[in-house]
Amino acid sequence: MTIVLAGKSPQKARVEEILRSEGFECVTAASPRDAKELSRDFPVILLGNSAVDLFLSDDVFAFRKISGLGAGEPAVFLLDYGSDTPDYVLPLVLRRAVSTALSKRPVFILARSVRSGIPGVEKLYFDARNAGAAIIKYEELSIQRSDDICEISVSDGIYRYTLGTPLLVDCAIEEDKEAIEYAKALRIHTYGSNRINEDRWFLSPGRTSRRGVYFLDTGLIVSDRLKDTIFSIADELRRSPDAQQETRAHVDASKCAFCYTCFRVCPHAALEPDGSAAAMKVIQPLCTGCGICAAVCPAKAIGLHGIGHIGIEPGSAGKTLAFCCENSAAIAADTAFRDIDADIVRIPCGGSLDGESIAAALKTYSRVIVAVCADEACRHFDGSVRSMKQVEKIKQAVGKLGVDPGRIGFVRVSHAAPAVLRDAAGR
Amino acid sequence: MIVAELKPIEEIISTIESYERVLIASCGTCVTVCMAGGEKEARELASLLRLSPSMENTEIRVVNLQRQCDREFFEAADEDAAWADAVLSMGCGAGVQFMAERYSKPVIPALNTRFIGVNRDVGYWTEVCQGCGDCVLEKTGGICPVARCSKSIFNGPCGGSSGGKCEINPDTDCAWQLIYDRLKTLGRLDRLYETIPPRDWSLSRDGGPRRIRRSDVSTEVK
Amino acid sequence: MYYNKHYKRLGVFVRCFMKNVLIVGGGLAGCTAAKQLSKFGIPSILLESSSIIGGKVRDYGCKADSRCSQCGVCLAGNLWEAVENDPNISIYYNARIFDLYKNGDGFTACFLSGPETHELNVTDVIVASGFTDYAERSLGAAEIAPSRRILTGRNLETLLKGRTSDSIFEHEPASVAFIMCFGSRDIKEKAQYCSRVCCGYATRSAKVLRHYYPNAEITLFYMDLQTVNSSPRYMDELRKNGIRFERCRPARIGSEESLPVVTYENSEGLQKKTFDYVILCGAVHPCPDAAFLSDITGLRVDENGFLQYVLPPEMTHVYLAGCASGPKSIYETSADAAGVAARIANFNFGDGVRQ
Amino acid sequence: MAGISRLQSVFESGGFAVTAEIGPPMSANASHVEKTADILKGIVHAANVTDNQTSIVRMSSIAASCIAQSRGVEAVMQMTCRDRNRIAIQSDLLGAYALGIRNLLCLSGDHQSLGNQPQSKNVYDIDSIQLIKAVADMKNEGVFMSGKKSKNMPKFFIGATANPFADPFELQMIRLRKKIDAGARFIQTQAVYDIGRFEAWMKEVRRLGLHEKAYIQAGILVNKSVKSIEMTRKVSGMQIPDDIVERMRNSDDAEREGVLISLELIDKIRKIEGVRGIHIMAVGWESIVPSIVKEAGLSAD
Repeated sequence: MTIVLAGKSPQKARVEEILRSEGFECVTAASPRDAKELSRDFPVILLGNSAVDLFLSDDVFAFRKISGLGAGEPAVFLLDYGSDTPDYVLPLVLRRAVSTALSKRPVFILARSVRSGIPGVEKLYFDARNAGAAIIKYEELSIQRSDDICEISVSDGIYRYTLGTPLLVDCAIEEDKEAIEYAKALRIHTYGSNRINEDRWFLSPGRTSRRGVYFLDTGLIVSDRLKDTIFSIADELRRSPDAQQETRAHVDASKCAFCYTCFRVCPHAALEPDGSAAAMKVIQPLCTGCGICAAVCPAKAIGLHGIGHIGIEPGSAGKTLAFCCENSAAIAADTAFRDIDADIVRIPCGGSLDGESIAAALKTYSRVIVAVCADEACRHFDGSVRSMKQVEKIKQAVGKLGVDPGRIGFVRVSHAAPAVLRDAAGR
Repeated sequence: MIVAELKPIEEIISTIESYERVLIASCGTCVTVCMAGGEKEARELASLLRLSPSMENTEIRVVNLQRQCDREFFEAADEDAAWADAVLSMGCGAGVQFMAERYSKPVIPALNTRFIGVNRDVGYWTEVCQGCGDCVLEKTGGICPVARCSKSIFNGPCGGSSGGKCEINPDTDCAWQLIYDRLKTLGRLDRLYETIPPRDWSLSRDGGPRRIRRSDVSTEVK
Repeated sequence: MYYNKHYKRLGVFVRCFMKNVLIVGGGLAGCTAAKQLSKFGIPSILLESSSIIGGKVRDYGCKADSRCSQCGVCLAGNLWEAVENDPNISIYYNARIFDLYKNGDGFTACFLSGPETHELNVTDVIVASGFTDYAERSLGAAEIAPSRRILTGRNLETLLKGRTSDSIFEHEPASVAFIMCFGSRDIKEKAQYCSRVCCGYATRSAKVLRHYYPNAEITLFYMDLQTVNSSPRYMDELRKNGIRFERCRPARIGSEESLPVVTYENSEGLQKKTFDYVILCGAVHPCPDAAFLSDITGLRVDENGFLQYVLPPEMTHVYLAGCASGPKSIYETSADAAGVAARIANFNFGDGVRQ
Repeated sequence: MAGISRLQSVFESGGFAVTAEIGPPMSANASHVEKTADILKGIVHAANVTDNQTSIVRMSSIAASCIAQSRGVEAVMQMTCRDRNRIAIQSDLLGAYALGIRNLLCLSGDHQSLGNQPQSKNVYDIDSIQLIKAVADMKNEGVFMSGKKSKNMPKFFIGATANPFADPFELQMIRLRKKIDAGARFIQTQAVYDIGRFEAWMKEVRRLGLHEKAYIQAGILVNKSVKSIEMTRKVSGMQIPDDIVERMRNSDDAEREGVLISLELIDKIRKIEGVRGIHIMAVGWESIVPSIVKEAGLSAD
């Protein structure tokens, strides 16, 4: 089985070695464009190498001076200052602190909390203490600067210390810009301008928004975890996606206006232009069946296999219809609607709901609930935000028609708090 | 592409509520792509109109036309149009008028046709052309002063340009700043030294309704 | 496309048909592994000691305030139902394994399910026996007064799961304390390790409480804080939301006039403070059967009491999933169990054994 | 009235020109213009009469200019391209000249969306540079914009505006050159607060020799209060250094401080080579103009 490695990393040889031991053949993508082409046929692992840049609090104290200064002056590594230091930075800082301490320089590590749950960190703390570094857990901290010295006053809640140092090391992360280029070419979800993966419960380490494309930032990942992550990627690649899901989108090429809307909104990069048909087509193995494309398609050219048009049976006045996202509300519905006379329409994602369905439901039901996942819990990234916007739009429109917008409810729920859904429906 | 947007729904209702049978006709080209008058919008509008208490006695049908600016496509709507008392066209202004020519019943616009524009992002369009009939883009680095300068001036910027933004609102780029930046990257700032003379607006709408006849294609003898 | 091609070439199907897996424990790890195996076409036998599968996670509540806090409970989703209805999975409730011996290439497992004894042949075994919640074990100990207002983490989870759109507790609390590292980082309890999960649990729960009760005073007593979320501002946000952090181990949690009283020491000396509710964020301790399971499976019990591999599981055909091998978050447990299932389904990769 | 304007003769005789501003009223009442003209008479060489400034409907600049001239203050009639097409512009120019108006300041005009009738349609048939060219062609070639020759064409003394503080600098300079090349004989600048930037701009003007082709008049805005300077600061294209705003804030007598600031600026501006006059904008506070002119040691005589 072939796997494509894209991006640069000093750990690349190691990644390749692990992959080979798992029975993969590695091919290297030369450019983002190359990676894009290869990603059609093979899974891709994008390597990033974000660096942790240990910089001094000011230019005056350039870090390179560290070796040139008198041995007696202490170096202070400051963590959690301004904001919490991310856990992947911690081992890197500790390693740097150990090596500094071993060069017979007093070292202080100031942290708001000592975190040891990260694999390998306990040992580093131990090494640091052995090398003579003092670790201070602070509650309050203030810094006074003069030309060549920083006066740091720290309190751990019981005692107060004052440290004078010319070497105050703060920590920041320098993202791998090249990896971002690759990410754009591979059309995986990025956040802000330069973060490839956000903390989402449904993304296991290394996974991205696109199936078959993985992202390993070897600069940030703790080395023990690298191997485990690659193992789990290898395991995943051996699975059949067919067994995983039933619903997928399909494009009716005769209706497609080739407007690229679906291409732009698909969170999983599952659509591509089919030039010969002058229409979009769904890359079946990448489609997760969320239905966002079907909801936004202005030509109604996209349908979902397994789910036809959301059929709404005529309800009776006084009855409630709940559009329930399969990932959250639909699971909670059994418990939540035990005592409520409500009809339930299961939808694959909040994003698959269009205004027409909401309006049509209002025609026959006296109350319509749209129940979806919390925004950042949405497996399809912005599906639940989209549903909220649809609801807002329809509410505004029906308000102008003289229909009570209060008949439409919107609630963010989880399967693990069903009474919230019940309250929304039973209002 | 022609960019349009749906009229306020209360305005649409006020124009059609007196009819008993209304046909909504979508258009599959520009207005579909700009998400104003395609099948999705037509169906959504239909289901919203059915909710309106003042439209209770109105029956609504939807027909999806591929294009409203070529008459052959109307055939698909003929049957439904014969049934209807009025047609609500979701085409651009051209589509509405062309439908009105074909059917001897009220044809009502559902959209406001806004401008000729481009899609900059999902759900975001900006005006780039006014169809003024005499293109000066060659002189201005490919950025149109007629459509993109609030005052359509040819020797800009005016005194209202500040920090690269137009005086009418800080979200609007000053077209002349864009022209300057563009010519600068092209190394053609010399273009700016040339005073563009007052232009001939007769090629624009000011010359009256415009028409083009291609003599090599049109066999009609004048 | 590419998946199918290679999938077939590997011939996984052929091998999978010959497998049959025994899973000890019907919690999140066991169910995830069973479901995953079923996707590969491998039948499994799930032994659950209680009358309902899902273990502790089944009662966990959502910890989103207005935003998802990425607690991972959603991973359970409709898993239980899916496992119950899966034709590839046979579930034995109220089950207890009492013997397991080698039989040819596989094992014979002897277990009780209710009053009946069963004996089945399996090719592989997954030990997913889970963990013990220290807080539950310790209720009634000398330092902890019995009180309805002193809740274990699990009690709170149940409340969170049952919460309505405007309340969690019966009464609106004016003050809530979370006692973190309860039973971990504690030499006395022979649990010097960090349980790793209670920080996330406590801080997320605190956020939900803050969302429901904006005026309540919320205090977290901690010994050691982990990074919960990759968002670097997470702890800052908590502090900004008025959640107080107090670094100490409370000496006693008593009860006066039916309200819990926490005695602790800080820089200003010994403090005594009454709270409306005290929540004990119990440590993850090894499951009580660990020693027995170690005897019958050949796994090793480590210094903290968790089970560990002696040899790579591909050689022994005994796998570990979830918290049986140490504290894990929901999300790590799920990934671990899915990984184990994949390893069973694909025995012959590369050189065979992962180091 | 003489063939050439007084303003032109002041410039040509090497004098330092002082102009002020008259804002026509939002009514048909002539007395407002008359009162302002009476204040300015004998104090300034000429006064600008604005053309529906900030797109708010006011008495037409032609009429107000006539009224001012009838009270003995020479008008600099402002003409924008916002409201008239080339037919109306040329016709108005013929009329204005016939009524004795000799100075003309050509502008683009504020966009109508800034005013109180944002629903209106704008014209911009031609822009300010094309307008300058058209007026110059009338004067020099005796032709209309259509190219048709005619006798007795208006021979205005043509002015234009410039903003030394707008970015990009290079582009602004190109436009100034285009205006002067088109036929502008005098240039009134945006209000000057930042002397450093103004000096830099003048340096470039001198390098290009533009000060020899047209007379440069620096704009001076007189602020009466802290509020007024803060409002001025928000106007697009205006730059006011912080220390000046601070001075106004910290002063007990803001009115006096405003005058002092203006006097200091005038003093500095007069020393800059190539500056040939000042244009005082005392929006709604015209009564202060005489004392500023006197205290600055300037005179219209």
